[in-house]
Amino acid sequence: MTLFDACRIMAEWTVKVLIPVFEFQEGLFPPFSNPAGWVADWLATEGGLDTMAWFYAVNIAFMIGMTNLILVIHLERKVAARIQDRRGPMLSFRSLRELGEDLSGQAPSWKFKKNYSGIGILQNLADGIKAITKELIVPAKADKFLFTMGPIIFISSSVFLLALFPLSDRFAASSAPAGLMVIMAAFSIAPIGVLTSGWASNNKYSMIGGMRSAAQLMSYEIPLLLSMAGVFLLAGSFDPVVIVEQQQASTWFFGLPMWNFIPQFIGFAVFMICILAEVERVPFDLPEAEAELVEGWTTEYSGIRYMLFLAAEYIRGFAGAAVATILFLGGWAGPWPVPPEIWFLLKVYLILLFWIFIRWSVPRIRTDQILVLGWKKLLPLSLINLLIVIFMVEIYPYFTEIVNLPEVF
Amino acid sequence: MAEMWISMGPQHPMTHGLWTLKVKVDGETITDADPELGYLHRSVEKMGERRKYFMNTTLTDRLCYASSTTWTHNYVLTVEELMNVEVPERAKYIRTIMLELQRLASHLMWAGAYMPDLGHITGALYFWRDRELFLNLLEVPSGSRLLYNYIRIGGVKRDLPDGFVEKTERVFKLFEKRLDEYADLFENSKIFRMRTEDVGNFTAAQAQNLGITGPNMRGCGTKFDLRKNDPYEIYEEIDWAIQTREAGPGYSDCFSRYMVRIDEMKESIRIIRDCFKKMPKGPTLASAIPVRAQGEAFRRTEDSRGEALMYVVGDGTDRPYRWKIKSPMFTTISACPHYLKGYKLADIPAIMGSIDICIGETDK
Amino acid sequence: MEIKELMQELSALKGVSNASMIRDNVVKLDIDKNSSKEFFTKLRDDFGFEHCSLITAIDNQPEFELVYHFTSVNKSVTVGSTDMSVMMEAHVFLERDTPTIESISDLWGGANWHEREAFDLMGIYFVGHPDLRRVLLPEGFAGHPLRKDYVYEIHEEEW
Amino acid sequence: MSSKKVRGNPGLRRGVGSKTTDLDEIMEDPPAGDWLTLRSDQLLEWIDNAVYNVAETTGMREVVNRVTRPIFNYGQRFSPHPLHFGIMCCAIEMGQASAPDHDIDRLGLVYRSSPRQCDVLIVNGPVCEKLRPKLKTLYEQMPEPKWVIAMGECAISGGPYWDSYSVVAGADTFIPVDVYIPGCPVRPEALMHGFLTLQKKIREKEPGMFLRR
Repeated sequence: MTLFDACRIMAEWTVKVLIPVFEFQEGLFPPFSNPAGWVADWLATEGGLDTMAWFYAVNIAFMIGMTNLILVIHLERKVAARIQDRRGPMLSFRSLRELGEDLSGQAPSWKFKKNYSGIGILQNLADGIKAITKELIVPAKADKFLFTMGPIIFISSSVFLLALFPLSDRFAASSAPAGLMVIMAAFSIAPIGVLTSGWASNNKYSMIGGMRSAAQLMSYEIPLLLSMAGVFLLAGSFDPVVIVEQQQASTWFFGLPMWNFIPQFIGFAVFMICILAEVERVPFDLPEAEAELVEGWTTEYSGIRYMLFLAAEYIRGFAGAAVATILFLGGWAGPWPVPPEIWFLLKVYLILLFWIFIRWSVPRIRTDQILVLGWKKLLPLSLINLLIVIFMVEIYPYFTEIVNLPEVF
Repeated sequence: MAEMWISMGPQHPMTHGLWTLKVKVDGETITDADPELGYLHRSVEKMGERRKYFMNTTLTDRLCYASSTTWTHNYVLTVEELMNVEVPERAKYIRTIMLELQRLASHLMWAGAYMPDLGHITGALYFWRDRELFLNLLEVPSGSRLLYNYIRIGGVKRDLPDGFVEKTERVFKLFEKRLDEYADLFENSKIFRMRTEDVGNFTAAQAQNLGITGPNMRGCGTKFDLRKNDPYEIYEEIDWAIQTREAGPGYSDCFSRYMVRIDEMKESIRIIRDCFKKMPKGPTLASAIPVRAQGEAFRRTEDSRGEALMYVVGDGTDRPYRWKIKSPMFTTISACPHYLKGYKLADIPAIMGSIDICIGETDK
Repeated sequence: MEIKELMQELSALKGVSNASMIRDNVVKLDIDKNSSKEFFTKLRDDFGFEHCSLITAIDNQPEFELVYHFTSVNKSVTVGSTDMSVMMEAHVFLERDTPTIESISDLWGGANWHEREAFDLMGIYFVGHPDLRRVLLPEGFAGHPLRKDYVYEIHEEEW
Repeated sequence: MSSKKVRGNPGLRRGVGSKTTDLDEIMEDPPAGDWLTLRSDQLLEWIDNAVYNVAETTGMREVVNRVTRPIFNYGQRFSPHPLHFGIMCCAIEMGQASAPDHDIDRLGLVYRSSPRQCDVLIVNGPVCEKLRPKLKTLYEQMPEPKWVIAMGECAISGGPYWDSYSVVAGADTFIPVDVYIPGCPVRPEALMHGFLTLQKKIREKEPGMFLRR
């Protein structure tokens, strides 16, 4: 049973409850100009049920994504702290008792030591709550409309990503035939938001950060897509489900599945570097290079806007790791006792862990160097990878027909 | 993109202190620069004229927050020359040990502050972790973590406590092991080399004319170290060598300046070990220390950042008539348009970080 | 060149008086204000003092005194067989009414900000300086605080 | 409406009586001539005022505040993000506090370089005349609610530079200071204690943040 089927059943149950409610509302008011009745009618149709089911599916995907977001941020902070020989945030669940005391009006107790002896996952909660309470500043000379639109574009396009990648073939909010293309399209909306908010802030640091971001993301789109093209060529589809199935189907020695990172190792390497640049993490975090550009294009954003920027970047990182998993690491494929969804998340977290290690152990590279790397090294490499795949898929089988070569690929 | 001025500071992660760097950029390329100081001008020189000679060590301690002992020592050396005070032999050794420990702590502070400039926060925390070792060592005889007030006119405040030598040796063993580990993380790292090599170049002749001294000058291959070239305390009797590096014939880049400081740290350890071997027994404070002074005197010492020079004029009272401080960073910052021009905006932190800025001494 | 020779050659120059050695490696002398630029040019070009260490302004009440410290980095002047680097200390006296002197920031780039500082804190005017602004104090600060006649408010009692 | 104006109500934040009890002032319609050119932010402000006033008069504000205050306060006190800003010696100790030996990140501190994203301004050194306007600007650039920690003697009273012609006698002469940490320089442990003291102060003194006013 797929996620959509489950959502469909849930939707049928909900509709059974909702229709009488709407009909009751229709009875309260005169029938003309009251949409409640129409809504009730529409919900009963197939289209209405499907829409309802989609609503549920997307919400579940969103919730899973947001849970993962908190986990990823927590992982980043804790692993970074361990790399640096520290302990990282240690806010314990006991601190919630203070919250209880305050809510119930008891006398406050002060146990700092106990508050700071936990695993620290509540730190993200505290950061989030605080961000809501902060003042939202719009600089006096900023372009107010674009200043507001920038975060909307960036954050919505990032959150959109969450609905697009499947956790397994049965657990997908959407499994469009062109799924990966849509994901990459959503990925490339973000530079517009970055450029918009960088320009609208009326701040030189923001503007340079926005320009850098645009230049970097645009120049890395090309090798990124070219390195993906090999996988598409091999699978003959943009559909994540088909790509993962193809990886499972092609076997190697001892019948082991030949995931794409083995034949297309160059493509895998290029893709990992490009996606790292695409999600703007060290060593490619030039747009928010703290040393020279203060906070880059987010310099003028305060409060929840800034927090959402940060969250959206982690969502993009999570989505990037998910795409890498689908394309090269065999997606949700794995031995039986562990469910495929868990396999998928395990692989994603493995990549994220790898990124965190990179982030906290290398310096940042320079603007001109990043462009040189992108255009002069990664682009030719991705083309070579494409040539290899074309040889594998088209030319070698052609010759095998003529001269009876062994079927390797 | 048209040319524009960008103002960095006084609150900016690049500045490592309070100063403003205005750069004119054409796209991302720097075409002009204009440093501005004075946000931390505390008028130490004027205040010194109101205080007695021995009170001024409080102010000199706070001159440079990363390397306070070297400045106190410079002042004390100058005043001792002015007053003709003979310092006991053991005090000289202890002073040398403290100076070199301070140099280690200061260079570690610099290395820690330099890493975030290149986007490497882990490096900062590693170096600061090691700096803590040396702060603990400095705390043992002086009783304070950062501003020691340990070197006094006529000697040092008190003798080294028991077990100091063994503790120091333990720290050195650990630190040397870690320095070897860090070589893989920093100087052998490809990205670190990409960021630092061939960036912020200046030649030796330029450095001498513009007043860039200390490790920055030795990064050009110039063999000039005041510990050897104008010896004070017991540097003559100790077995050590001037550390130089050069990026090419007669010029330095950020990487050579980085390496000079790493080498100097290793050399400091050698000096301290030698001091422990040769240290005699005896008193640590001169018996008779005058209060008044007449005449003028100046001494220069090798601060962690370059040539430190103090010039004191006494008029026969117990307070200095004029007290002038020469900070090596003052002239180095003034020369920054010369070594910033032509590089990228992203190189500014890499360059300005590599010259080791300390605004406390610069603004006085 | 040996340091003794240096002292003799320097004292033969125009406007130089009271040349003496105050330490093994330090030559001290007084210069006439009017021939200072000529002297400094010679000092840099002929005697190899590449580095201007410090420019100090002293308010001697009534006249001002400027003290220049120069260093020979490349050791063109030697002290016996030792490795010591030679320094030169030059004193120039200025009248209180006209505290002006020719700038040497075109000879030594490092002297630029030392002169600005002397202007800022002591009010010495350097003729020919490219950019004589305040360097430490904010623009619009009244007076030159290191002068002895500068009065300022201290908000606590002296102990 | 200029957005440079500090949006939060300082009187409310400090718990000193509210200025917003005057009905006419709050419920005042936008000026008649402006109806055609009514901008969304003006409208939002008007709605804000209206809702706030209704909540204030009906006592709804107290009820909502009772519930939201502890929750918001929880976030505020456990997530203080200080400004990455160093003045003098104490700044070195501030940096050393985040080193592995002391690890101030345990308290959830993240140093932000942009004042827009900060909650706490640590004044860690003497404030000179030339710096004072800049520091004031930095303080004003920070979003409400914000707190100031005066770290070290220099920031408290001028410290060793008490008789200087250019050092201001303490940071509290021009910005409100919440926590004073004595010491010259302040040790990292003392800085941590200062943050815990700030936490205590936020929990006890900070009023809720019901509605943005």
